[in-house]
Amino acid sequence: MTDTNTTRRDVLKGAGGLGAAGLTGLAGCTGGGGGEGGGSVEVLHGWTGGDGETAADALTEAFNEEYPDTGLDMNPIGGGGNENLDAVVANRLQNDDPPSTFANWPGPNLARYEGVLGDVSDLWEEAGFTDSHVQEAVDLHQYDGTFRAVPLGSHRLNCLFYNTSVVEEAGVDPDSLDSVSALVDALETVSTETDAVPMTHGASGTWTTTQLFGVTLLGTAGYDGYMNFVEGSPSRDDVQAAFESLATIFESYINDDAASIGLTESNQNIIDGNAAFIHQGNWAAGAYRNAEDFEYESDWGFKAFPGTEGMYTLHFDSFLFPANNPTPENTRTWLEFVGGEAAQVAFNQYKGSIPTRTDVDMSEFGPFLQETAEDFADADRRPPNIQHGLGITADQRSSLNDVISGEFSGPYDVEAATDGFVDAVSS
Amino acid sequence: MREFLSTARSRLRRAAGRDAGSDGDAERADGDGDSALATDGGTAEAGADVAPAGGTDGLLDRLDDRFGEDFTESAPFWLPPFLLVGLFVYGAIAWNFVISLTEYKGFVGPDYSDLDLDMYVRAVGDSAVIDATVNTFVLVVAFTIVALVIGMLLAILVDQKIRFENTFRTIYLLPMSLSFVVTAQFWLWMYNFNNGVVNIALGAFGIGPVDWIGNPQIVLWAVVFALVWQFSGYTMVVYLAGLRAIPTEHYEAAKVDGASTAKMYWRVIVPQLKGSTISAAIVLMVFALKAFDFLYSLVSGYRPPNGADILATKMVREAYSTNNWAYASAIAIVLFLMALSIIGPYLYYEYDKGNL
Amino acid sequence: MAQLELDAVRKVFTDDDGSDIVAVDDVTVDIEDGEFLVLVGPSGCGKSTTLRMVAGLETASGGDIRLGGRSIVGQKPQDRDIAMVFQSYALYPHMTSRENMSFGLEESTDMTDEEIDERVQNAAELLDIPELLDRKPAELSGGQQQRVALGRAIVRDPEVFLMDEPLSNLDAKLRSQMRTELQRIQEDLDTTTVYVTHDQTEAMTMGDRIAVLDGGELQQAGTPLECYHRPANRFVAGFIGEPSMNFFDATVRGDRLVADRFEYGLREAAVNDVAGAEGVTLGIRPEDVEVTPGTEPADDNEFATVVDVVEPMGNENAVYLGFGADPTDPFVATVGGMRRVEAGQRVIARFPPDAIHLFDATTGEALHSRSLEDADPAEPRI
Amino acid sequence: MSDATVDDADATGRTERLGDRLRAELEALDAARVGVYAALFALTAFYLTPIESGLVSAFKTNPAGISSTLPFAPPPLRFFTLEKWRTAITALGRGMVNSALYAVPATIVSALLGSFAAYGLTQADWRARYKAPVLAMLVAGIFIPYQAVLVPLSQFWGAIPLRQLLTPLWVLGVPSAYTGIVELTITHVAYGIPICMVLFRSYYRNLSEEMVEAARLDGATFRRVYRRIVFPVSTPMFAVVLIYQFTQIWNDLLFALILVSTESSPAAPVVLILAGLGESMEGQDFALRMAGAFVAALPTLIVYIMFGEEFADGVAT
Repeated sequence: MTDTNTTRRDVLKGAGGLGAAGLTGLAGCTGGGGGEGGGSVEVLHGWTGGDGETAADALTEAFNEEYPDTGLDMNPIGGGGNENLDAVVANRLQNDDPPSTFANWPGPNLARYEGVLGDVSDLWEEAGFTDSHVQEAVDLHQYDGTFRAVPLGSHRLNCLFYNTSVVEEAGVDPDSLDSVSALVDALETVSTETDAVPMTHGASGTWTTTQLFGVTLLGTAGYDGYMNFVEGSPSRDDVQAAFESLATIFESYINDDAASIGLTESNQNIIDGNAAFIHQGNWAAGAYRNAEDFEYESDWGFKAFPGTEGMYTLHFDSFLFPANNPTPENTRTWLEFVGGEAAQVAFNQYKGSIPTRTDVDMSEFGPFLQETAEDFADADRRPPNIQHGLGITADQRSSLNDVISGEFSGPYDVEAATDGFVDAVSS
Repeated sequence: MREFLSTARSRLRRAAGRDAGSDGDAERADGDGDSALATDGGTAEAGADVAPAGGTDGLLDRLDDRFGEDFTESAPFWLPPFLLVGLFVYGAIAWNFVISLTEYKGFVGPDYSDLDLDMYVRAVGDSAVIDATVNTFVLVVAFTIVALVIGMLLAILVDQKIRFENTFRTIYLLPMSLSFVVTAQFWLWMYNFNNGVVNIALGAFGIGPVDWIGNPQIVLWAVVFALVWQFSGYTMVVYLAGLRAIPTEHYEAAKVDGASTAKMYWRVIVPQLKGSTISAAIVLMVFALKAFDFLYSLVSGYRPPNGADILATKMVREAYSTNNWAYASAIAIVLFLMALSIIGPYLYYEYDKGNL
Repeated sequence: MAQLELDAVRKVFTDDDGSDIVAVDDVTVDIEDGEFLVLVGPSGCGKSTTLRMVAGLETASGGDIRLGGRSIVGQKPQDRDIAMVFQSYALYPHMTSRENMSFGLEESTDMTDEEIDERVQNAAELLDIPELLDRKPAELSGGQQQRVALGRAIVRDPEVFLMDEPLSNLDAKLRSQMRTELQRIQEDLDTTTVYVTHDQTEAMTMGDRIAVLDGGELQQAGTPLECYHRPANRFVAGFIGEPSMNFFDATVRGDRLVADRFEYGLREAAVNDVAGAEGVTLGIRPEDVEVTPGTEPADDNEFATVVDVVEPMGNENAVYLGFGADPTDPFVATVGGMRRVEAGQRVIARFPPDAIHLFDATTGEALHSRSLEDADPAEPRI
Repeated sequence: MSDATVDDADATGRTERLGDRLRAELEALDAARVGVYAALFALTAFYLTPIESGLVSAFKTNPAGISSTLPFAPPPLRFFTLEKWRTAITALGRGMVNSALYAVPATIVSALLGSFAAYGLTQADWRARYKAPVLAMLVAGIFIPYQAVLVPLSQFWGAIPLRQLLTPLWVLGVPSAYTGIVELTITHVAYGIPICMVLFRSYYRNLSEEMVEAARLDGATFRRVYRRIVFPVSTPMFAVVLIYQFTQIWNDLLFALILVSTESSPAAPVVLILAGLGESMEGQDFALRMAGAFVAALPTLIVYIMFGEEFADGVAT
């Protein structure tokens, strides 16, 4: 089996070389062969629009500047969240035609790629990543004790954003909200005092709800209760309490069209002043930055999701290293670059995320991200998220989303959803 | 006349390269001439006479003896397509079944040495699969029935000797030429919560707005409605052909018997459309099973709107989103069995009618 | 040219439920070289199946078919050097008449295009259709299509022509015209021909010999007049002739036949022929019944009858007669078209003793045929 | 002069006749007739509304035009734009080429093979009890849900070194993603055969049996009979099958999704690109979606409008 693989790859490589020699500039075959393990590094990622695209462009530029001799073939695959990207990766891995590297999440998420990821422990060692990155990154990029990927940046997930003028109109002080029940009270106040939607939600996909469940559980059950859930021994009462809070919010305080809109439209409600609060990862701030006349603190604000103060729900954007790599040496070059300061600064400032390195000068970042980086550094706890791969496996995540789809998308069956969630993660 | 004919015959013979001789001579000459003429026949005859033992000819003859005269001669026509279909359809289904018995997931090839029914056990206990099965059933049945009824009404209306019949027919069948993907775009916009035609139209009557796609209780029916829009024209065409096949005398006889128009259709015409109904229903059910394309396009992703997950979408999601190949294969087998429960009786019905 | 022999040919179809249906049973006919044989019989009698077995379109279940002394059973149709004219003509709709006629030569010979062209041209002239050669079948009338179909068979110059009711799709006038023409062409080409029809006029007028089939079995093979005047059995007697022969069941009492309604005196020759038979069927052709006005029968070959219905047919009248006053079960007599006969009229019907046929009532086999004083049945003169 | 008079008389005669006919028709319009036409027009509105609403929306600006006008109203001038069409054509253009690259050959080959199979299974004389299962399997092939074969199909195409076999193409500069187009072609051929076979079969069963027999007696072999008689005679059916099959293949998403995977691929067919069009980080762009829908539907719409009868024949069988 390995033999045929090698053959096919060799042929492809040959074809690529020929293509490069004769017909440079044609997709898929371009790039200058750079000696052993050479050929362009083919990078699959899903940043095809908006700030993601800008960030990816910045990343490409930075790479070409630093490694002008190494070919880079950025292959963005958009659509459906990261679904299409994942499908393409899956297809190519299954056909034994892996790309050089692809963007994905580390942590238990790596389990789905069991058997097809290569070892980059030596790289971590040589580049000193184990020292320069936060401990969680060091832990979560290993699978079976060896490093499989390199992080590029981190988003924060336990965020609550608000439209300043709406909360002021309602007379709510967001910073005073320190528990989920306080949040619910504040939503009630917004609902009675203003015409705005208290909390905007875009549930056309299930992932936003699963993600909201994550922070709600963290907010109600605390770090330990949350970690029990993530680690496979959930307390049914904790889960139920979280769902009850969610049900209260969904039944009374979200927008009418929540079920048919996505994150983008939902977030637009904050920008337009149609809604008071939204929970999202901090990528939501990218849209605020791009909106005209919508400034941090004067127009929109941020606080940690009520009850999760002092914590930073962790997320990583990383590049995974497939075994049978078509360009092993150049891929390593790419990964070393990704984990370095230049790449992390270039990418994250546009993406709205923060570096995973602890030694990065944040001066080029905006005030919001600087604040986020401080929170990150100061956080007491950095629990892994559940919807974006760090806390649970892909299978479990899929089961959770099935449960949300089946039991918790209106009407909200707290009992059934609780049972479903507990079953899904219990080991 | 006779002279003319005999000269004609002589000319014919000359054309065939023979001398015109006396009748007797001509007759004798016939034998040679004919074998020279029918070269193919001659060779085949010789072959048959010698009856070679064992050779390919013998094998082919034996095959023909067993399966029928033209078996080997027609094989080049039906065998390649049959093998292609056999490999890609039936071979694939068999392989799919074997995969469903493994534990295959992720990217390390299936282990065929350890086969069991675990995936089926898991499917039976998976509430998402059960929901999807129920949704599939509801979708198939509701869609088929509604499309049949609407299609029949359309056909009867169009069959009223109306003017511009072709134009009406063309319009009603138009959506059928669109792909599921295109239809999904149109109906996503039709069902838009804030500014879709449906909600605006209902709003005129003080109803709504209704969250057609977002409400899990409604979305399946909204999907059915959109699919009916797309395919009722197809049913119309099938029924129209059926109606046109009924002799006018039947209408006239019913009229003479004093039946009202409604009675006439209900008692005389509709019962004669049984064949059309069966063939249309089968095709509609198959379309319904293919609703994957539509649901995928609604959300541009593997997870359809809540409440609209069917086996087709669940299977593809399990396979290509979470890479649970074996589990997806097991779901595919369930779906296949559902399809089989529809087509099995249909094929038997066709066989019974002598159409197979 | 060659002799075609059918030797105990059988065809058995297996029904859906597994039961066997015998379509053709032990048919044996020898068709002489150049002979025109008409296979005739009611529909479903197996005549078409027999023809198709000769063509190779059906496989014989038993027996042998020999062409020029060589068995052709097991050969594919295209290898038999046989041409067939179909009822529907079966012209290739996308080809011109010329292409239709060339097709067989192109497929079965290695003649050059020029040779083929010449043959087609000759055949077209023979059939008087050269001007139709570049038209497609859809642009031809039924009669013209028929000629093209014929031409397609002729150009092949085959061992045997097979014709399956080739005239049945033509209107009456064209049909009789084509009948004559076909006969002439066959006579001239002198090709062995098997012609299937259910139309007994065609059978009588066209064939050198006719073979009458019923229920898959050969009833009689002989010249048309033989079959007409010396039918081998009651079926042939009834099938050949229009209107059909009249039949009366009777028993033999010495030199008399006793039927339900009448008694009939037999001549000596007839008495000898029926010796030993108990039940017989008396047959008499309508044209042999002599009808004279009157009420009193002169002898035991005459009967008092009443005219029930008269069907005028121009040249003759079919007169339905009932015995006595009873109009049920009438029998038919034909009388000259100029004679005036009216329903209800009382007439004397005479069955001339030399014109009667007698058949065994159980087997239907002919026991006695009419005498032919002025004609030798073996050498019919028309 | 006299001619002119005649013409005039003719003209008046014609008008009168037309008037008479109209009057007669109006008189014939009783309540039931009115009801029938009312229903027909209401249904016309039902079938055309989604298309009309999509068409007008495709000319509107997003989000301003889309959200501030009625969805079925034509765009007022200030919201009118052709930009969405431009974007859609740019986005879908390569997809149209890709779709055609497999839809056209797959249509032709599956129609041919379907015709072969139908001929071999209708006109050939071999035992029904052996023929029936072959037929049944081919007919049942129409109704198999694609899901039942997807996983093995991925496995199969993954195991076949197709990319290796097609190396000459890549050397010529064709992106290697076009392997997916070849896979799609072969897959669609295999899955298209059953329906093509059934369509041809119903046609061949009605062919004159005597015509085929005549050809065989004329000395043509089974193969020659197809080549010279059956194939030319089935031209009308080929029109029907090609049109139907082209629409089906062009419109199918699932195989394209599985074998090409992503609209980002250079080989992405039009349906795949359309499925993800107008949905991005900036939100749903319905105007773009509608423009894209029309662009993607264009080939099948053209086929439908030009060959409506054949299309109807195809679906009715």
